[in-house]
This record gives sequence, structure tokens and C-alpha cells, in this order.
Amino acid sequence: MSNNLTNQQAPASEATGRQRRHPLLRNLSAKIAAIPMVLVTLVGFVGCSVWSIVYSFTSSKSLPRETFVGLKQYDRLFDSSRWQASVENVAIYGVCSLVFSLGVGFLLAVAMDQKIRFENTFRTIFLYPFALSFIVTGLVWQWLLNGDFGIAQVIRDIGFTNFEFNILSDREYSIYAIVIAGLWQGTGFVMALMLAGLRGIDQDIWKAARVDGIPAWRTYLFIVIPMMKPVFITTLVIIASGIVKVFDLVVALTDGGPGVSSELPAKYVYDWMFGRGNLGQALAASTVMLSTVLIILIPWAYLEYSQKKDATHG
Amino acid sequence: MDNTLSNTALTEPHGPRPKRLISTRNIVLYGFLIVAALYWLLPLYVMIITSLKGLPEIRMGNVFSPPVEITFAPWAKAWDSACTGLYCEGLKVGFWNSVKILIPSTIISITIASVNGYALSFWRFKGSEIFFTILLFGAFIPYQVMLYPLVIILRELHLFSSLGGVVLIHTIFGMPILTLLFRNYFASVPEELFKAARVDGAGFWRIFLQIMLPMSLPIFVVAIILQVTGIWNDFLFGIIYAGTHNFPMTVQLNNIVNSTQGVKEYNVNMAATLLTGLLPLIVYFISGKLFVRGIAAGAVKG
Amino acid sequence: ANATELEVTHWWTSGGEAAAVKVFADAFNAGGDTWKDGAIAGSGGTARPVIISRIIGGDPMGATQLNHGRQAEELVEEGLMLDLTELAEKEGWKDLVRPSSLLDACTLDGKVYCVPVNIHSFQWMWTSLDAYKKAGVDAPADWNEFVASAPKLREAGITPLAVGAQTWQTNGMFGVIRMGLGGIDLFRKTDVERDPEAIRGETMASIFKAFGEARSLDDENNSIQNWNDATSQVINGTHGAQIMGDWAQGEFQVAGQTAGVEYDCLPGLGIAPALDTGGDAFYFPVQDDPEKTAAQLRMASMMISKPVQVDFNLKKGSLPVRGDVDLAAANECMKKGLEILKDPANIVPGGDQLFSQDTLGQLEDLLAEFWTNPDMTPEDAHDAWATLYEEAD
Amino acid sequence: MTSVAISDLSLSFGPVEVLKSLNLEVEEGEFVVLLGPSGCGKSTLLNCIAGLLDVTAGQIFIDGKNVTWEEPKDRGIGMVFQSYALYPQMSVEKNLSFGLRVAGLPKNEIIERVSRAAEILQIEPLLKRKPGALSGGQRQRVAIGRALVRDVNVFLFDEPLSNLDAKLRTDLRVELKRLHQRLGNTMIYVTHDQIEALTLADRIAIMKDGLIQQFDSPSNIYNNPHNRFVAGFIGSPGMNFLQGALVSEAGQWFFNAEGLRVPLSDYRFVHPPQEGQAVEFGLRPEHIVVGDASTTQPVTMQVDTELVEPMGADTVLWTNVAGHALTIRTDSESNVKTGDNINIGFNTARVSIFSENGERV
Amino acid sequence: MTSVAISDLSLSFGPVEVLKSLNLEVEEGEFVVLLGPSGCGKSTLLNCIAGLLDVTAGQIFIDGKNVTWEEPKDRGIGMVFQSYALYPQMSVEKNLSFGLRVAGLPKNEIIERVSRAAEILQIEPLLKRKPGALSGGQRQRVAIGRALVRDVNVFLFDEPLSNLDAKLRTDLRVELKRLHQRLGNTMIYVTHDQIEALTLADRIAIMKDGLIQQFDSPSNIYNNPHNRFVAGFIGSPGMNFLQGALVSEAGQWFFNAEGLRVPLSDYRFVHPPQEGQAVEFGLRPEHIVVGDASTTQPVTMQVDTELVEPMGADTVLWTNVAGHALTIRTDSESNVKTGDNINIGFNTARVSIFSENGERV
Ligand SMILES: Nc1ncnc2c1ncn2[C@@H]1O[C@H](COP(=O)(O)OP(=O)(O)OP(=O)(O)O)[C@@H](O)[C@H]1O
Ligand SMILES: Nc1ncnc2c1ncn2[C@@H]1O[C@H](COP(=O)(O)OP(=O)(O)OP(=O)(O)O)[C@@H](O)[C@H]1O
Ligand SMILES: [Mg+2]
Ligand SMILES: [Mg+2]
Repeated sequence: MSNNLTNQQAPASEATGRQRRHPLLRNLSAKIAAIPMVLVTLVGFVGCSVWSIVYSFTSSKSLPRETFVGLKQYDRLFDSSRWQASVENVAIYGVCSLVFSLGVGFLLAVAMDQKIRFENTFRTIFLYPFALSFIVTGLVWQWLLNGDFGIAQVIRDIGFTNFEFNILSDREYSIYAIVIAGLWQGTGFVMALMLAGLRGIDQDIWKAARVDGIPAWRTYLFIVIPMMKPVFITTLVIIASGIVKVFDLVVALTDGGPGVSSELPAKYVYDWMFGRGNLGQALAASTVMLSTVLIILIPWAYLEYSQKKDATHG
Repeated sequence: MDNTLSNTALTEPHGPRPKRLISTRNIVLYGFLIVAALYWLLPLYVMIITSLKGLPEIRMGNVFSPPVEITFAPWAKAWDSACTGLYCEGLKVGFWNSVKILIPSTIISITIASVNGYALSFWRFKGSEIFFTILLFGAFIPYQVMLYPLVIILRELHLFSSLGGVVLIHTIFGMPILTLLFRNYFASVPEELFKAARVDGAGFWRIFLQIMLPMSLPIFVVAIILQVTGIWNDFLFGIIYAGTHNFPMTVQLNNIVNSTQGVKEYNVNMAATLLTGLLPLIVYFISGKLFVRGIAAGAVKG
Repeated sequence: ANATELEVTHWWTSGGEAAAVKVFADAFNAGGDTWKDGAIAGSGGTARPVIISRIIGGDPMGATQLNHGRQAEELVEEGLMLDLTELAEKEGWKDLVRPSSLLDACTLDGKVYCVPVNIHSFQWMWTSLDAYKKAGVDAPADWNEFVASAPKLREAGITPLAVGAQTWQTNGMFGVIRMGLGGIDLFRKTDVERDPEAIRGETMASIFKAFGEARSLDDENNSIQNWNDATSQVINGTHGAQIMGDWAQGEFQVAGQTAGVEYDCLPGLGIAPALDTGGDAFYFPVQDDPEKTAAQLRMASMMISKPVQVDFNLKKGSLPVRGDVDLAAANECMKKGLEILKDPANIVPGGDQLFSQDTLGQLEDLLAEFWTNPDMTPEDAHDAWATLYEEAD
Repeated sequence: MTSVAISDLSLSFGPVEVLKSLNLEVEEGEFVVLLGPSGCGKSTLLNCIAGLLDVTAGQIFIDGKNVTWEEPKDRGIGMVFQSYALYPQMSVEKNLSFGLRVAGLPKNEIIERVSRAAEILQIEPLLKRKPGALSGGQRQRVAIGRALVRDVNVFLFDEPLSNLDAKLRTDLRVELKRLHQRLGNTMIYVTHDQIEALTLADRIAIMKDGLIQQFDSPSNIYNNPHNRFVAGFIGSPGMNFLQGALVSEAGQWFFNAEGLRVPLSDYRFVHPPQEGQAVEFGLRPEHIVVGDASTTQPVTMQVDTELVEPMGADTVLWTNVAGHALTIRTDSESNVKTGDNINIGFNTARVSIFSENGERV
Repeated sequence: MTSVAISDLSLSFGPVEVLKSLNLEVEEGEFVVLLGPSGCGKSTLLNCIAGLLDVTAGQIFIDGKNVTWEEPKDRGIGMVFQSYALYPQMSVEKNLSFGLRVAGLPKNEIIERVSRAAEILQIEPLLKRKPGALSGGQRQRVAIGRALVRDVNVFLFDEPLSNLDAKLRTDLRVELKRLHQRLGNTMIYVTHDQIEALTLADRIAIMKDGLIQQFDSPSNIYNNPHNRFVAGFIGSPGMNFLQGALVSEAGQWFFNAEGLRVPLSDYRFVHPPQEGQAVEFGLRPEHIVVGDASTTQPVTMQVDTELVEPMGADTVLWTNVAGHALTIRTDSESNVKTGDNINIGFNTARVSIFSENGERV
């Protein structure tokens, strides 16, 4: 290699190029443009979370007060049977809506992907509830599930006169009413995500599987689904963030009843924060929710991140 | 080329494989789709027919039976004269308020989120990924937790009870998911395009406005659909942060649906419900195809 | 006076309630000001966050309904509520308002911050005379008769008890049964004095037992949420009775029914004629604009004025807070109520005044659970209830 | 024996007719390459053979059996795809054995077949890896292995090398050829890269617009193209074409163009030429001799060099003769510079002449 | 005059050092090709020159000016990308003028420059079209045009041809070369395709692992590789390497390998050889003469043919001599068949010998 250049640093002295920029000033416009995001994350998300954690250790009533009481709010929270019911319910609701919206959403997407006729029509039908508010969803399903004049009545009219179907006022099953309505609203969106994912699969994979004589269902199960991992993850994030926050739907559909049988954590927080003027209790509940989310998300995010790293190196 | 083969066996299979229209596969496939479609359509059907029935008919008849006598009075009432408290002006006031909230909120929240996604894909700086991660966690924070501190923040900004306030709130709460969408989308744009523009001397904003924006239509469609439905259907933020003169349509809907004046006017409720949902529904009917395409164009990657 | 617009938030949206609000609005407008109605439907749970946020957030409304008592305490402490003391002294509210506990509830550190507008008590049972006629049974005169008549009603296809599923209704119902079966003394012991012996005592145990038995009286598949929907069931005669506060009266009235003809009312379940004196009050958040402050005072004065009190309470089905009004126009039930109120011994303070919303919320949850969960024994419920009472603040 | 026979095959996508009554007969053990420009229907044809597309008309026979309506898996074919279409989340071993397990073969049979394929392809050390952790060449071998384990007589390849870089492509081409020699199955190979076609094929089928233009051995395709399309498609740099006319003079035919007159003494006409017939005169760059050696050629002339392109072993000269562009390929030893006027020569036995409709004259 | 000078350039992505104190000096008007295997840092180097990556250490001079910290637009460079990176929603004209409009040039100046570039590249009829409606070759021209209008002295190309098919690649290569001759600017061109490098470059810089291995003219790189990597990287099919040792006998050096003994009478050593030194003996496939002509060569031997690969103009023979694989490139006229035992010959003046550490001996 020619090394004469190193002796020839002369040009450096004669040319006065621009100097190296200070690290803070590099990418300046990008940093300026990111100010809203930085503010929202720091002030909005981090700030509010810290605020709520701090005040969860106080006995604040309607207004935040710095009267620290240690873990008292948490003791009470974990003793509360309503909180226990809420946690149990969110688990049921979460598992059911995850399983069914992913399951049904995927099945629908698969069906839609079979080069069917009227694809546009079907897609619109499955997707439209997503456009409606939970208030609407709650109202409609409250009606349809009404044991006196809803679907149950129709079935009685058909001739099954003893038919009883009234999950709205059955404390064992009222949470499933919420599941049904929630699925009605959200599955279409999952289907759209899944459909997009399916359309992204290399057509050659299908051909290879056909040549190999692998039946369609096995191709889906063992080849396509594993390939759609990123889609499933995006979907999961969206569904899961919805589950944690579900509130309007319960209020509109059962208002937590009968009794406390369909209460959910977000409603617990809301009720105590506003209706019942015990901010400390509400914030303790929300802190528990938040830390649960973090406990689930952080290892997952870590796994995802380290895996991606491996992939680029491998 | 030799023609011997074609003569050999016309009795043997030739031409397209015969297809039966009514195959088991088709029965299962369309059966499943139709049953599913019925489940999804049932509520809409009930809403529509109920909204077209008179009250006596509702009380006597079956929920599912079509109206004997179609009346549009409930629609007119819901729009024009349904009461909440003292006012009997229906949904129409709220409609325009909703539009007033919807337009700036959608525009501003999407603008900011798209700039975020763009900056996070092409102009990473130290720590930008950390902010993004926090932002994603933000998607999981229940709204209620932030309601209170945000009231105080907005008060300090003198934005409380104003259009600006509710726009800001929608921007904040829309940011996580929208930023994720845009970031994933821009990640699929070839980096060379960005480099070419830089060599051409374009800076942060010019690249964004003149190069990236025009090619991001699909993802903007997705973002717009998500925001329009989300913001239009919002009740809580509208009623708390928007100020009385800006109460969105959902507040009136809630009032109409939740207040009974003697007999519950189911038909009016349903009409009000449908009227409220009309705008997002139309958006969906028009752009459903673009929606799926937009999602496929990058929203679900990574 | 200058015409000033004041926004008033409240959650009175049912038929009778709206009619009553109109009385206020008309009276206020008649004074040359403008009443801007800010109704938020769906009970206090929906409205309260909005109201509190707006006051804290610096966009206070001109006036707002809040259950008086401890709910507003902190807002008052923060200096966010208008001090009405001057007006109150000028108009001599202290002497007018009866029972005096109502004004006490509006008073903090000797200053008055709210206007009580009515007296509500939960201690009523409403029966449908139609339903009993249909079933061929005599209408009950008290709770015990009602329980006894329940099987007959069932035979006639009538559900004895109408109950809305919201938790506060169950809680209120329990309070009524407690007062009816336990009497005023027990109530004072438990709720005012918080006497642990009374709280865990035999009588309470039997009350829980009775309440437990009452669980079988309502719809098995009750799908009704709102109290007024339950009232409609009684009005329509599909249900025998409802335990609900006197505000239900307004619904009967709107439906054009007359006490003693289509329906009947039994204060204190017909056993112990006592009334708790809850009620509604209006607060006036502090405003920057002195014009508005003046209008607020005008409104406060209007709300408690004689003719408005009469009209308003007739519509609302509640009792006026002034002892000096003539309620000749009052109906049967109201008269019963007025009669009882005459003896201060019959008056007990409302739950809002005795407990924090926090504790009330916990009680509500407990009783709602007990009501809907047949597996929960009265003993368990009693124990949990007693614990809450012991820890209450 | 005929291994794959296609008779009057047509295929339309809606109104678009992609294959137009196409006939093809492949002998057993033959390596046939389908070569043609993008979009000419090569993949479509291959998919029809594999049974992945339903034909519109016609029949397909494999090993004498009419398989027009058979399922792909029952046709006795294996297929390798451009993107390899490996199942990304399965190990190489699983990739190879998945089809067999689905078919319900006994375990030891599966193990045996997989290990035999792995041995042939030398991928034993990779069996536990996932496709993501393989290089392009290794992936290709796995893809071939998947066809191999199926124990079929006909292999179909759809541009299996087009995703790889030049160097790897060369190596894998050789490997494929060796594999074919070793296995002896019929192979049908789609590509649009002529080097691949020429090096691999026993016979090449040149396709255009859903029709086969010529089906012949590589050397025939190269030296004796049936029509102008085939002539122009094969060869890099491409054949030189000069526009002109045929004229006869004293029983001797000449090719006449502006400023040019080439005696066609050595050209073998396949159709009787006509006086004045407008033709194109095709001459391969590598059939032109440069410098002193050119004097020994039947036809000689002088050309102007416009550009010299050294390419390692060869050099390409871009020249001009009487206004006609002429590309010449010569070895790298020639010292021609841009601007030089040089002598060239060629033999008309090696030219191709096409009539106006593109057919060889 | 030096056009682009790079001095001690280093660049790391976090812990990974991609460029390692690299030096390079490009003369004005030179066409320099950066050639190297994938991942060696070619694009990274180009991006550093363009100012699209911030260097870790070192300096970059363009036209004598230190531009190490300049913005890309101020460096006087134009760049053409692999995927062309045309702005998809702008017409060709807009694509060309975008940079000028950003720079705020007067309107008529912009129009003039665009039309000049369009004329040079012959894309005037395309100016109103969008990139989506252009063929690969047209797109490339537009991409070049975008650099052209900027009126810069240095053009940077990052694999501008690698997305195209073989035929188009050949054509565009020639066009590029012509353009360079016409414009006379400095061009730095990245590729991993050696044919491109050999045909286009005035000088080639062979890169490996972030270091330049040899920076020399194409013929020197081809005939006189400095080390084994360069020798093996250039040439297709690749150079044959035989393992063995140097031995001397009566003042004459020999290359000794199992079953082979090659006299090195014509080889010019660059370092004094040592007795018994382990070496690799490199011989290009195209430097081996086959058949009768082989007898005239200084060294002759007999080899077994294992595979014959006809490639149109040439044929590649994969042969074996005493257990050593030997690839031979010959013209297509030779009639060698698989299995033939043939005579070959070569001249040791054209071989390359490398010591164990890879340096030329
Ligand atoms: N599913 C389809 N629907 C409609 N047209 C199609 C479809 N598949 C292919 N075609 C059309 O059929 C023609 C032949 O396509 P085919 O894929 O066989 O080309 P090819 O020769 O393999 O080209 P390439 O070299 O680019 O792979 C093309 O014009 C293509 O546009
Ligand atoms: N942004 C980055 N972060 C980390 N490593 C990178 C980044 N960009 C490139 N590299 C690494 O730097 C090395 C050189 O990359 P570069 O793109 O310069 O290679 P190249 O020679 O252009 O290869 P190719 O021929 O494949 O384009 C590679 O090992 C690559 O993995
Ligand atoms: Mg193809
Ligand atoms: Mg590169």
C-alpha cells in the first residue's frame, strides 16, 4: 500500500475545513423535532408514573397530599375482595380476548386469504365494529344479551320455551359478556393485521409446501404461523395494551355488576380516584397495574432486543 | 414439434382440472365466513331496525323482527331534539364540536407522531431508542393514572378546558402506537433514498416534507383511520379537557342514552348511536381496503 | 342587575329530576340571568370526575351539584369554593334550614360553602297497588307483610322486588332495611357513635340474615342498571315493590300516577318511621369575574328562596329544606314525610355526612357482592361489614 | 424414454394468455434449461409442470403417466425455488424431513433418506442449524436436498441462482452440474441468465411470449440460432446485427449494406435467398479475428476503435465500420487503443442471416 | 493533481472497526474502482467520502480542501446508489432539479443544467415521467443525471449495476465508460463484481476487511497480484492454487507438489526464494493451453477431464492432475469430453507464487 500520504499531510494545513461539531449540536434538527416526544415521554409517561407511584404511598383523598402512610394503601388493596375480583376478571378477560381474538382473527384472515369472492364485503363487515365507540358496543350488547328480550327471547320464540341465557346478570358469567362484546369490537382489527401478515408471506413457501405434500392446515400451523412472529408481536402489543386499559366497555355494559362480579382494575382505579375520593388507594392500584405490565414487558423486550442482536451477528 | 401425444388420449385428463363449485372446502370456508359475518352483523341489524321502529312496536315485538311501519322520527329526534337535562337539541350541537376537536387533533397528533417515526428511523441520536421504548411502555399506562396530573399540567399551560388542551391530550395518548406505526413504516424505506437526499443538500425537514411524506400515503391512511375513530369515539378526554363549549358528540350520546325520561326510548337511543358512529363507519367503508394495504405496507413489520 | 350566564353542572337527567332543574333554571332566568345547563347523565360516577377536574384545572363552572358532606371538603380547604357565609347570615339560613344538620354539612370552620336544596331520604318503600290487585293480595303495610306476600306475587308472575344493579342502590336498600328492622337507636349507635358492640351485635346479625333472605325476592336475571328503570317496573306493575329514596316519587308523578291509587309509599318500611336527611347541595366554585360572583350569590339566594323551594321539591319529590314553607300542594307521600320530619327524633343524618365516599364505596361493594352472591353467608357479610365500620373514617 | 411431455399446453390468467399451446418433450436424465426474458412465462410453465397452477388446456405427462390433474406431491417431482422457500423456523434436518413425516414414512426410512441427501450435498454439519444461519450456497443445497429426499425422477428449478453474487453463482453452477451427473435425474431449470443456460443444459428451450422459439443443444443454439430473437438473446456481448439486403452477382450471393459488401461464399442458406431481400446480418463479437491473424480469414475489413474494454482474460472492442457499430471480443494480449484503426476478419460460415420476419435465411 | 485524498481514515460502528487507518489517493479524472468481497467496508468508505457517515479518525480531502467535517452537499461530490434511490413521487425532471432547488439556484440556471444533463444522458423524452415508469437502464441514467447536474468534480457510485440483469449490465457498463471519457471527472466506483472493475477502472483498489490490499491498474492487478487474496479474488473461474514447496536444484528453482514438479525458469521472483519454503502456486485457467498448441509451452503435463462446461464463446474444463484440481479455460472449438485425458501446457512467466503469509514471492 502506498504510504506516501502520511508524509503528505500538507493539505491539512493549507485547507481550512469546517471543524468537528460538538456532539450535542449534531443532528440538531432531529433533536429539536424530537422535543415533543421527549417531553411526552419524560413529563407525560415517566412523570405521571412517578407521580402516581409517589402518591400511592400517601393517604391522599380527593386531592393529592403529601401525607405518607407507607404501605397502608397496598395492604388495603390486596385485602379488598373487589380488587381480587378485578384481578381475576382481567385475567379471564385478558386470556379470553387474547386467545379468541388471535384465534378467531387468524382464522378469519386465513379464510379471507383463500381468494374468496366478496372479500371487500366480508372485510368491511368484520372491521366495522372497530369504528364504533365502546359506549355503543356496550349499549348494543347489553340489549342483545338481555335475558328478557334479547337473543334469549328469540330462541324462546323459536320454540325452546325454557331457554335461559342471561349472562349479564349472572355473576359467574358476566365477565364473559364483556369478552363477547370486546371480541365483537376488536377481532376485526386483529384480522386486518393478520391478513396483512399473511399477504407478506413468500408465495414460494406455499408452493414448496404443496410440492412437499404438506396439507394446508399443517402449513399454516407449522410454517406460516412461526413465520408471522413479528405480526403476532405487534398484534399482541396492541391487544394487550387494550386489555390493561379496558374501562368504557365495562361501564357501558355491566358497570361492574352484578355485585362486583365484572369489575376490572382500570375501573377500580377510576372509581376510587374520582367517585370515592381516595386517590392514594387508586394510585396504589394503578401502581400495581403498572408494575405488572413492566414485569411482563421488560423481560420480553429484553429477549426481543437481544435476539435481534444475535440475528444481525449470526 | 411432434403431435403424437395429443392424439393418444383425449379420454385421459386434459385441460383444466374439473372443479366442483360445492366442494367440502367451499362449504366449510363460506359457511365459516357467513356465520362469522352474521355474528358481526347482528348488532348492526338490531340497531338499524330498532331505530326505525316506533316505541309501541318495540315494546311488543321481537328485537329481531323488522319494523312493520318504518319511521324516521327517532333519527330526527336523536339528531334534533333529544333531551339532556334542559336542552333538547339532540346530537347536532355535539357533531360540530366533535368535528372541531377531530380535525386539529388528528392533524397534530399524526404530524408529531410521523416526525417522531421519521426521526427515529433516519436520525437516531444518542438515547432516541430509550425514549421510544418508554413511549411504547406508555401504551400500557391506564388513562386514569394520567388524568389527574394532566389536569394540573394543562392548568399550568393555560390549556385546560380548551380545544388546545384536548388536542394535546389526544396527541399524547396517540403518540405511542402512532409512533410505532410510522417508525416501522419508515424502517422499510430504503436508506439510500435518504442518503441521496442528503447529498442533494436537503436537511431534516426538507427530506421529511418533500421526500418521505409523499411516499407515506399508506401509513398515513392507517394512522388517520385509527385516530379518526379513536378521537371521534372518545368521551372521557372530551368531557374533561375540552371545555363545555366544546363537548363532543359522545357526551350528548351518553346523555341521551343514559337518561331516561319515563320510558326508555330505545329507538332514539339506537338512532343516536348510529348517528354518532356514522362518521367513523363511513371512513371504514370507504377506506377499508387502503387500511389493510397500509398495514401490510410496513405497519406490522418488526 | 347585569345579566350573567352561569353554567350549572349536575347529573339530574331523569324525567322528574329534569323537571325540577327546570324550576331552578326558570327562576334564575326570570331574575335576568342565564342558566346554562351542564347536565352529565349517568349518575354521579360519571359527572364527579368532570366536575372535580374542571374545578382543579381552573375552568370552574358557575355552580355545581355535589352531595354535600365530605366530598367537597378538600376543594373547600383548597379555597376553590365560594364562601357564602355573608349571604347565609343575611338571609338567616341558620334559622330557616331544617334540620340544621343540612346546613352543618355545608359549613366548614364556621363558614358556609353550599346551598342545601332539598332533603332526600332513602327510607322509602314504593309498592305497586296494581300488582297486588293483579295477584289478589292485600297491599302490604310494612316490610314483614311484604315478605310474607312475596310467594303469592310470584305465583301471579310478578317479581316482588325491583332492584337496579348499581351498587349504591343495594347499599341504600340495606340501609333502609337496617333502619326499618333495627330502629333509629341502633342506627345511631352504629353509624353515629360507631359502638363496636352494636356493630357486631345480635340485632345486626339478624338484620344481615333478613337482608340475606331478601336476596331471593328480586329478579333472578335482573338486567336493570338504573334506579329509574327499576321504578318503571313498579310503575308498570310487573314488580311488586322497590326500596328507593323519595326521588322515585318524581317518576311516579311524571308517569301520571297518584299516591294511594296506583302506588303506595311506606316510609321506614312502614315499621320505624324515621328518615335520614341526605340531600343535594349546590356549590359555587370561585370565579375570577366579580360579575359572576355576584350572579352566583343571586343563584344561591334563589335556590333557597321560598317559592323555588316549593316548586322544586314538588317536582323532585323531595322535601324542602325550609321549615317555613307551605306544602299544601304536596301529595300523600310527601305529607307523610313532612309529618315524620316534624319530630327531630325521627331524623338521622345521611350517609354522605357520616362517612367518607371512600368508606361508602367499600360498603357499597361489600353489600353489592353480598346481594348478588348467594354463596356469601350473612355471617361473612356481617363480619366484613363490621370490619369496615371499625376502620372507617 | 420420455420423462416429461407437455402437449398443447395453454394457460391464461383471466384475459392474458401466458402460455400458448406449448409442446415440449424432455428425455429421461436430460438437463433442460428454459431460457427467456423476464415475463415470458418460464415460471408459469414450470408451475404447470409441478401442478401448482391449473392449466387452461392441454396435457402434462411425467414418466408416461398423465398427471394433468394430479396433486403436486403425487407427480414425482421435486422443486427448488428462487428464494429457496426454506421453512425459516425449522432446522435443516426438519426442513428436509418435514415432507416425509407428513407422508407418514417410517422413522428409520426418513433418517436414512435425510442422511443420504445430506451426504450427497455435503451438508451433514449443518443439519442442526436454522436456515437463517446458513450462507446463500448452503441454503441452496438444503433446498435441493428437500427435493432430493423425495426420491423423485424430475427436478424442477426456478432461477435457483439468481439471488446470489457472481462468484457463488459460478461455484454453485458447477456443483449443480456435478450433482446432475451423479444423480442422473431429469432436471428442468428456469433461468434468464444465458451463461447458466449454456453451461448447464443438455438442451435449451428458448422461450418468448409463452412460446418456445428453439429447443436445441447449447452449441446449436449458439452457432445456429433459428431466428433473430434467439440469436440476439444468446451471447455476451450480443451478436452484431447489420441491416442490409441480399444481392447476387454471378451466382455468388452478397450481403450489401451502406458502405459494406460481404461475399457469402461460405454461408449455408436454409431457405433459398431472394434478390434484394432485406435481411439482418448477424456476427458474433467473438467470431471476429483482429490484427495480423485476420488476414487469413475469408472476409476482411478495417474498423475504427471507439472504446476498449479490458475484461481480464478478454478485451471487448467497440468499433465502427462505415457507420455500423461492431463489437469485437478478443483476447487481452491485443494492444488495441481507443481511436486505433484496425484490421479485422471473419468467416461467413459462422454468421447468421435473418429475414425481415426474423427467420433464419 | 490529487482529486480525492484519504489519510489514515478509521471508522467504527461501536466496537466493530470497519475501516482501519486507510489511505487512498485518487488523481483528477481517474476512474477508480473499489473492489472487494461483501462486507469489507466499500460502501462504508464511499459514505465517508460523501460525508454520510462521521469518521472516527483521519481526514478526507477533496480537491485539496479538507472536507472531513463538511456537509455532504458542500463537498463537491455527486453520488449514485445501488437502488438508484430516485424520489419515487417526483418526475425525472424534478428528480434532477431537486438538489438545485434546495440550493436555491436561479430558475433558468436550473433549467439549463437539467437540459444539459438530459442531453448528455439522452433522457430528454423521459423528463416528465415518474421513476416507476422507467426501465432499469433509464433509471440508472436518471440517477447519474442527478449527480451530473450538481456540476461536481467527483462522482461516487455504490454498485450502480448490481440490481440489473446480465445483458443490461453489459450495456450500461459501456455507457458509463463512455460517459467518463466524455466528462473527464474523477469517479470512484464501488462494486464486488470483478468484470465491472476490470472493464471500467483506470485503477482498482482491492479491499478486504477494511484495508486496501492492492491499488493498481487492472492489468497489474490481474497479472501481478501482490498477494494471494488479490490473486484469488480476481478472475473467473478463479485462479488455480496448488500447495507445495520451492526447491532449488543446480541453481534452478522448482515448484514441488505431490506428483508434480514445475521448473520456474521464467518466473520473476520479487523476494529471494528459500529452499523448502512452503508456497502456493497460482495459475490462471485461461493461461493454460490445451491440445496440440500446448507442446509449444515451456511446461507441459497431462490431466484428466472431470467436467466440461461450455459457456458459449469459451469452455471451462474441470480437470485433475495428480490429485490436484485444475480448472482450465479454453475456447469452444476444443472438443474435449468428460473423462478425456488431455495434454496441457503453460508458461511460468504468467504464474504467481505466494508464501505462506499470502505475500507474492
Ligand atoms: N397470478 C398471475 N396473474 C396474472 N398474471 C400473471 C400471474 N402470474 C404471472 N402473470 C403474468 O404472466 C406472465 C409470465 O409470468 P412468469 O412469472 O411465468 O414469467 P417468467 O418468465 O418466470 O419471468 P421472470 O424471469 O421475471 O421470473 C407475466 O407477464 C406475468 O405478468
Ligand atoms: N450501521 C451499521 N452498524 C453496524 N455495522 C455496520 C453498519 N453498516 C455496516 N456495518 C458493518 O460494516 C461492515 C462493512 O459494511 P459495508 O456496507 O461497507 O460493506 P460493503 O463492502 O459495502 O459490502 P456489500 O458489498 O455487501 O455492499 C460490514 O461488516 C457491516 O456488517
Ligand atoms: Mg419467474
Ligand atoms: Mg455495499
